[in-house]
Amino acid sequence: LSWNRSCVFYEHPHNLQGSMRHRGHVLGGTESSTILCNSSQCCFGIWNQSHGRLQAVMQGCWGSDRDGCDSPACKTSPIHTMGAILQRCLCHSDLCNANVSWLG
Amino acid sequence: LSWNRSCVFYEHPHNLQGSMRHRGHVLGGTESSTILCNSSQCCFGIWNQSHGRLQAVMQGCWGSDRDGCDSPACKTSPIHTMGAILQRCLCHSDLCNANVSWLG
Amino acid sequence: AHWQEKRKVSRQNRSAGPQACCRLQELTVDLHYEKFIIVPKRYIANNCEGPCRFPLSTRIPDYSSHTVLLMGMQERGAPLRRSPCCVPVKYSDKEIIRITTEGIQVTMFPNMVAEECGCR
Amino acid sequence: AHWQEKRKVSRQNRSAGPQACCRLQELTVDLHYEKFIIVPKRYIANNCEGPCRFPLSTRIPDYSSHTVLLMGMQERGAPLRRSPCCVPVKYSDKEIIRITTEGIQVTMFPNMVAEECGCR
Repeated sequence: LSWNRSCVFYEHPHNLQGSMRHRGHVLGGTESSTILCNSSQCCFGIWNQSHGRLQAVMQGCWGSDRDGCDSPACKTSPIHTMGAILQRCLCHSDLCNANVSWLG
Repeated sequence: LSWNRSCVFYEHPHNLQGSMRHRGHVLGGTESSTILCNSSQCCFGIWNQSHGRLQAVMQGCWGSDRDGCDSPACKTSPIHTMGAILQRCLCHSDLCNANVSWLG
Repeated sequence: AHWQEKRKVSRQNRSAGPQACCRLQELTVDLHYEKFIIVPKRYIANNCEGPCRFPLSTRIPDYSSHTVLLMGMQERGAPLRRSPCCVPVKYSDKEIIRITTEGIQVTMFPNMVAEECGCR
Repeated sequence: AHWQEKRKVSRQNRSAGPQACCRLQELTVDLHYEKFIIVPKRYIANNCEGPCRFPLSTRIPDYSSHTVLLMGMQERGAPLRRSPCCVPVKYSDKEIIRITTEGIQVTMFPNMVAEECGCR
């Protein structure tokens, strides 16, 4: 498209305070959107891992290229916190945060 | 009089920028005034020493008790600067800055 | 208050002696060497002294997230080329009388007295 | 610019090597240990490093009269219990995503990145 990075944009409707919408321009519909980043070339994704299944929590543009966004693909690392397993990644190719390429 | 320290107040009409007037309440006439201190119990005096004679430059209330105002009498120390000898003291008794008690 | 601060329970830390944490201490500065200052000859400038130790939240009123994270790194054995330091974070001004080429001047010098300390 | 700053002419000082004066340096902080932070896992926090040396006016953009006077004392042999220190004097905030008891939260954490250094 253009020089702006495009990422998948999704924000879970429950248990979420604040938004990452301001990190780009959101295109697309109600179910699944795309966001054109305005602050970096970096996408992020957060999934909830439960009973072997992944559920998207947040996906969008990250605000910086310098926070360890080295991988073009979404390779997640887990964080065990508050009784949940969250899988998160930063990645730097278009729509790289659509799915988890490699589960950590 | 009151609990406020009284000091001699004088400011040489030439070559002086700014004033120490705000450090108390000035009483008295045009030639020689008294100032009742509002910030401390400390008086100061500055004299120009030239050919064995002392000429008052500034006299008034000092703004703090803690800058070495230990002596009740005005014992000066000289400062040789810019081709002049200036004698200055801090002292903490009423009108102690009227004259130099001890020339340094 | 977000950050996890390891509590180092140490008898040394609890003493009020030389191991007391980052805080304001009195210090007199001699102004004789600044030949343009007529009054005063010395003044109480203060200094901030003492180690920056966890938990900062109960000991030091002023510190940043940055400081806490640096100290965490250090505690986990990562070497820092510059450790957090106890420094003035707030100063007050001082009125002085000085001599200039135009004569005598009453001046307010900014940032002369340390008033509050913090770990940075 | 009021203060008299002794110029220490030293070949060491003029080299750009490890003796370079107080300045900003890159430093990455690992956020793994802060278990409530989901994104990012690390970030560039920076640190201020290097000695505070005369003349400050030509080397360090941020310093106070207080700092200059302390350094003058030290130079004249008066021992200071705490020497002037190269510290951040300006920070910037960082947006992070964290987990709280209410769920996921996008938060701006203040004072996360050191942006400017000074001698205090």
